[in-house]
Amino acid sequence: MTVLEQPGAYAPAPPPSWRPRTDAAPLLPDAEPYRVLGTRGTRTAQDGAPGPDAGLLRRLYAAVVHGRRFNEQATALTRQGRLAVYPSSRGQEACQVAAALALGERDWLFPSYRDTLAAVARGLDPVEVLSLLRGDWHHGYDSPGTRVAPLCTPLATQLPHAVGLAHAARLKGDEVAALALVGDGGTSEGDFHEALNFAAVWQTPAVFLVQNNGFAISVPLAKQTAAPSLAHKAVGYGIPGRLVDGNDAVAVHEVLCEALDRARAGGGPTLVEAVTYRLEAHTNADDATRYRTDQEVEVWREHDPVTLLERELRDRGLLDEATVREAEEAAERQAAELRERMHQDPPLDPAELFAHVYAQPTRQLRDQADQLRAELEAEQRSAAAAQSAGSTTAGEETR
Amino acid sequence: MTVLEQPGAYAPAPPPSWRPRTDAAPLLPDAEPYRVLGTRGTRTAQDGAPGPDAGLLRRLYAAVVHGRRFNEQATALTRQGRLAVYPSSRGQEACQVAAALALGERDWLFPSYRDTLAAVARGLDPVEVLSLLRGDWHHGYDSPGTRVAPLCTPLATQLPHAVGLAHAARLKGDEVAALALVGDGGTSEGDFHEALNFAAVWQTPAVFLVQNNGFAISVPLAKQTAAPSLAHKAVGYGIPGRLVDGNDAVAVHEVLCEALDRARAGGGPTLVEAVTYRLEAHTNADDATRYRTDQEVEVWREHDPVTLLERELRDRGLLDEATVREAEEAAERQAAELRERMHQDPPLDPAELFAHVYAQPTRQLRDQADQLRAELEAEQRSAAAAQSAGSTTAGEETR
Amino acid sequence: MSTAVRQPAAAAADRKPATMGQALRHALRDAMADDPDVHVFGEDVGSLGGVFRVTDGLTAEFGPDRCTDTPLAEAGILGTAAGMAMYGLRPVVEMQFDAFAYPGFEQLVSHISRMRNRTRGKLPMPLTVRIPYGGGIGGVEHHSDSSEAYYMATPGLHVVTPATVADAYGLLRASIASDDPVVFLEPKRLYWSKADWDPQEPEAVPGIGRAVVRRRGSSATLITYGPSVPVCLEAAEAAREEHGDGAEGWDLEVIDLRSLVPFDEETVAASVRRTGRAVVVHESPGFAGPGGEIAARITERCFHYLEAPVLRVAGFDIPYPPPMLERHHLPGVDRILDAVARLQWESGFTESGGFGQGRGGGAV
Amino acid sequence: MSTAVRQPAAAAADRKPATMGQALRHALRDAMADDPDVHVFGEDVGSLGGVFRVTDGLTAEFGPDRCTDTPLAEAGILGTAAGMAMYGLRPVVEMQFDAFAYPGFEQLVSHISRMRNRTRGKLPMPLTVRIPYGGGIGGVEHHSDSSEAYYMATPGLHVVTPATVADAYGLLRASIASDDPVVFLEPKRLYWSKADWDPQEPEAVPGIGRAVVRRRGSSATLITYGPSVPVCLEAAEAAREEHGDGAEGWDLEVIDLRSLVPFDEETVAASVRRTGRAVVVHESPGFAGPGGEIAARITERCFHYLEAPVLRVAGFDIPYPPPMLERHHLPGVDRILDAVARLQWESGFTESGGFGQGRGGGAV
Ligand SMILES: Cc1ncc(C[n+]2csc(CCOP(=O)(O)OP(=O)(O)O)c2C)c(N)n1
Ligand SMILES: Cc1ncc(C[n+]2csc(CCOP(=O)(O)OP(=O)(O)O)c2C)c(N)n1
Ligand SMILES: [Mg+2]
Ligand SMILES: [Mg+2]
Repeated sequence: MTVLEQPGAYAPAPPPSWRPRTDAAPLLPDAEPYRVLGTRGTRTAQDGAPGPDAGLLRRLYAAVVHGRRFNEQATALTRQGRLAVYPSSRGQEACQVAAALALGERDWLFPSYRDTLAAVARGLDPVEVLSLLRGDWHHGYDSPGTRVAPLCTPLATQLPHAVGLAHAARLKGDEVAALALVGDGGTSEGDFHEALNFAAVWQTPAVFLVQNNGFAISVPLAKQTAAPSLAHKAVGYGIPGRLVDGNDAVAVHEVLCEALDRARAGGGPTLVEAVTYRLEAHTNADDATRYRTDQEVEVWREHDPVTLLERELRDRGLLDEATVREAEEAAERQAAELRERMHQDPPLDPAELFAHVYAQPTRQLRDQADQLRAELEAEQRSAAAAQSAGSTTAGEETR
Repeated sequence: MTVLEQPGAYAPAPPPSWRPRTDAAPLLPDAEPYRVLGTRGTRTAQDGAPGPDAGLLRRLYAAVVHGRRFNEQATALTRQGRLAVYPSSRGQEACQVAAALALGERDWLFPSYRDTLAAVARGLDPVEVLSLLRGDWHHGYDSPGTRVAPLCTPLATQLPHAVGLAHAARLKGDEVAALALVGDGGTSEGDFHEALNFAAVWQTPAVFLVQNNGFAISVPLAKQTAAPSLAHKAVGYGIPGRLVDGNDAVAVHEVLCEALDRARAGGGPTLVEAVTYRLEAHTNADDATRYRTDQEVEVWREHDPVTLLERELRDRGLLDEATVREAEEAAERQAAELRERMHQDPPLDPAELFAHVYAQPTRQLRDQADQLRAELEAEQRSAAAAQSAGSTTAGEETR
Repeated sequence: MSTAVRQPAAAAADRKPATMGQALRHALRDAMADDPDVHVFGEDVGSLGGVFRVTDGLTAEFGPDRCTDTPLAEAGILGTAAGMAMYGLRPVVEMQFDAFAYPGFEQLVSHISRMRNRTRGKLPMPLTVRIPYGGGIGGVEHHSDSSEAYYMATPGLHVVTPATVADAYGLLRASIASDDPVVFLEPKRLYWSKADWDPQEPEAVPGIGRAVVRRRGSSATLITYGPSVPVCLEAAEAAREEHGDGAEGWDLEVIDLRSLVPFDEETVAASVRRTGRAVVVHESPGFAGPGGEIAARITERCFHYLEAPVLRVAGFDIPYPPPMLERHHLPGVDRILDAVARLQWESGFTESGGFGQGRGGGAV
Repeated sequence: MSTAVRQPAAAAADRKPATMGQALRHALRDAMADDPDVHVFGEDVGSLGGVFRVTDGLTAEFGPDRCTDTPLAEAGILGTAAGMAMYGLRPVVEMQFDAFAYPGFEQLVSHISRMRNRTRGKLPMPLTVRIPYGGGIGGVEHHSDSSEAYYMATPGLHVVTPATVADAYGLLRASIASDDPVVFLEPKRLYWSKADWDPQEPEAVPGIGRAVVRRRGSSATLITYGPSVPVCLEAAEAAREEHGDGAEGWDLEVIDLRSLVPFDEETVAASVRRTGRAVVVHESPGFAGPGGEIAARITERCFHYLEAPVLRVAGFDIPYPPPMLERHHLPGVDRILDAVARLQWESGFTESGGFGQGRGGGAV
């Protein structure tokens, strides 16, 4: 059996018989980002859909509260010299958390450097997640075990990986979908284009979530694209494009679940654009005042993902002070634990530099490992010598 | 004055105030490729537009007749060992000729390896145009002088060049547009994506003509894309997409002229998809029977660009036998001249290998040029020695 | 300055001749038959069988899911291959020509070569990137690059290149079986080279990382690989005869490296210590090409055995020439023998200080 | 094994200190002021002034048409730069980090480097590609590559890299003025290095293609460039003192190559002929790195002057390490002095045959 049969190949007939392959209309995103939070009156009236499940709302709430605290803690760790760098997802917690919770057990997540929170919300050990940004190794968690690919630094390069993995799973007959995260800036890279095209042609069970947070470092979206929306790019690949309020955790979760279900069922990929905003600078090392005003940020603070969700829960009577306190305390506990663990120096072994380059180190690498070992031993010996000399002197002095 | 002001930047306001930047509808291509030839009755009735100008029809006719003959001649030259390889544009002459004739004097053309005919139709010396495929040098004509960029082999890489050149012209205040040609296969490359995005964001006076000839070597369009049409990709960049019958020289010419005029006037780029068909194999070295049937080709032969145009001229009473004969004789003359000139060995100078690598050859290149010169002199000396020895012997023998 | 391509000695017999292209096809076929996780994909590898026909018949035998025509996008091909490898498959991808692998450079260098290291072995990349490379077939611009220097300089990749029909099969099987990414460079102009080789009983060859002495000799060592191996063997034959000013013939040893990474220092050093002289020969431009590394490394290990500096005969430091001029660029027999002649055979040269601005300076 | 970065001797004075980053910014500014055809563009070069602030203030002074934020796409940046050069502009583009230039590799290698050659000089490519490179700043994965080997192996490119504040200005001006494409490699960890340098009267420096002896010496020559220049100068200072088993200090010569292409054979060969011993030092992985070419070339030209093989001290043959381990990877003073110590100072070593499987074998 082949999974690669082309759904409705173009008729090779010449014009006028030739027609576009499919109707573009159903692929186009809505004229307005999809929202759930705060729309209860209008929406149920409109489409009769049941409101979001209370359990889900509570889980999302606990996760965004934790996520907000996690972002704060990680940023603090940069100031304490415990992280080399941290790209905060403050303001984007709804996307991060919804992405993690939308995934099925066997689904894979393909995050970028900004998506630590999505990995943590999926249940990964935050210290392992932060390995790249701490700098003790390039990557800290067990990817096959967690079904979370390494945090990816070269922009958009993780998208073809997601497509390949999902394609491989489909070839093997496994019901696995891949969710790949990318920024608005990343959509300009060739790899974005190539990945979406491969996925569309192969009907790969991959979902692409663009977190459009308004900026690629300093470059605003208007200098990144002239498209009506990034979701409109979907039609150029022949896949559906969805536009969603990225600060509405419930809406993002719903849209992603739908897309992932469709993908697993063989319905092909989806491009989702989540409109959101990066409330902090690009990373702790960036200076956002160089390219945007406080007023602009202020407007987005009014649309904060944590507040939006909290308001909904309160409106629906699902949130009492005890629940709030409980969520906050849990977040605080986790932050404290993270802080404490991150203040311990990570185990480092210079020999690892040579251990994983190939399945078997080459002769050259073995020689180099030997060389480094010898150097380090010499270093230690002279340090020890200096110390014993020093302690003798010290001893003599105090004598 | 800046040319880079963003036309209507996104409002950074959060949803629900946030809306797609522009209405996508006007950017979407028509549901059917635009045609002119053979539609006179219907079209004038429908939109009251005047029929195509008789002079233009005649110029296009002469050019496609010549183009067809040129393709045949060039293919013949491969069999005679006078071209290393030839990718024929037979079946695509309408696109080639229309592209050349649509260009203004100062506009630039960015052709691919298949677009020799477009360069020839623009008036370039065919022998110079064929240099790459003959193999005497990589490129044979004066690009700045002719405003035709080198025939480009790495797919889609010429598109960002076109964007850069048109952008530079605009920065300098020159009214210059660039027309870049690319195949259906080339649209899958990252460079296609990046070029169109740059052009859209910068509102560059560039027009992109995709000659969708159904195949990328052996790979049919259905394995290349799942999009409704390639023209639908335009909306993802926020530029208009046009769909045109690529075997209808008049329609292609009209659509390109419109797009180029708009570009020069500061209206930004356009993506045009011309639906056409490659009647011959990918190149003389290819075996098309491996991937397509004769029946399929037959259907397209019925929609031949030369016949379509000829029929129109006859229908409109613009073509008498004398004109036909005249066009054919002119084509024949040009083919004969080409054949004759291509049968002369091109001048070759091995020293050129080192002459153009840098503005000033490096010391290493000078040494290498010396080395090659010495080798060639030695070769000549020993050949001469062998010959004089040989002629002596021969002389002795006949004595 | 001949650039004619001849078969290695073993190929002279004509009983059951197979071409290198056929041997490669057999290797792919057998690897796919033996292991359902082996997937072949790339541009035109399906019904066309690839532009060099190396994948001919694979889609017919294994179906389009196992041998798949991709959209035309090399970064996409390499990137999806990486993803497939992450799920446990063993992708074998084809780049259509050397220069057309460049669009995928970032995926190869930033991901494929580093994924195992990044993940401490959790996500190995058992994938093979087949790249037809080199010139000598009259290809137009961008169709004749020798790009091995780029891959050699990228830690984490293996770089393998066969010169014989048997090695084409054996090394490709070994590459596909390798748990590490292999850039498998196929010398274009040897695709049609023939040898007596039986697909039913493909002869065993040494593994990846082992160089082979293709011809024993005592005067000097020619160190080479891929498309230049037959040329060096031809040069060695020519060198046997008398030459120059009535001097005796040279008895040249020829080493086929077979894999540039890992580099087999032992075999090469042992030979050079014996002969005391060496010339590295390759088609790739000389400057910052493979020969620099090889010469430097050999010199480090054999300095006091060397009677002369290790010389290099390489392509010039220029973009690959157009078809009608390529014969001037490719290292041919005469150019190799010229270099051998410059290995300071006169005794006066062995004195310290005797050699300086000699002819050797600008050879590559 | 210190990896501390110190200023070259000239920088010790503190009268009007400027950083290398500032000197680069002045070079861009002055080039733009002098020639309206100079256009700067890339990711974040506008209001942000680049992540290293090298383009700070250019948009404010020259407007967004002259210093332009591009969409995020490196092939697009290099490809449009090529097109702009075709129309007579002189683009100066910034790649944000070394590894993020790889997506544009095809445009650089297949077009920018070859366009002049392809068009017989009709379409020169007077463009400059600025790439911050190398490690030592605690950058995470993909932010510390030394990618010079790739560019050196590409005929048609110049490869230039400054090590001093004055050179940063002078060489960048020369690169922008060059009618050929220049890959201008900016050593990241020297961005904040300081020297006494006056933007009003920038001192004249030798042009592209000229190496400079930064420190005179007689014992051996350290050949280096970019980020390793200060380290070598430090090593040379340390070598003056007594060391080892009470042996006398070495007087090391230090050569700063300044441009890898064109490579200044004369200056280097003259020094090595004088000292008879040489070590090449760079951060890039050793295997198939710049040092191989340099060592091989020097050996070809100076064979009979050499008392020992040219050794190399380079980064290991591994992907660049994570921040907490990078100090082990970077060539530091101790590792350089170890290599110098292996240059066969004992007279016994100079006998032919005395050196073989010695310590030098696996140094790089
Ligand atoms: C290929 C590549 N080019 C450049 C960079 C440098 N860089 C890191 S983040 C960034 C901006 C990314 O913006 P976006 O995709 O919108 O994601 P965000 O940071 O906003 O989440 C840039 C240019 C990179 N990481 N990879
Ligand atoms: C980057 C790159 N990859 C691969 C190739 C090899 N190749 C040459 S032509 C071709 C097919 C191109 O198809 P299309 O773009 O539809 O143009 P057509 O040949 O049909 O005019 C391929 C794969 C190439 N030239 N460049
Ligand atoms: Mg962003
Ligand atoms: Mg095509």
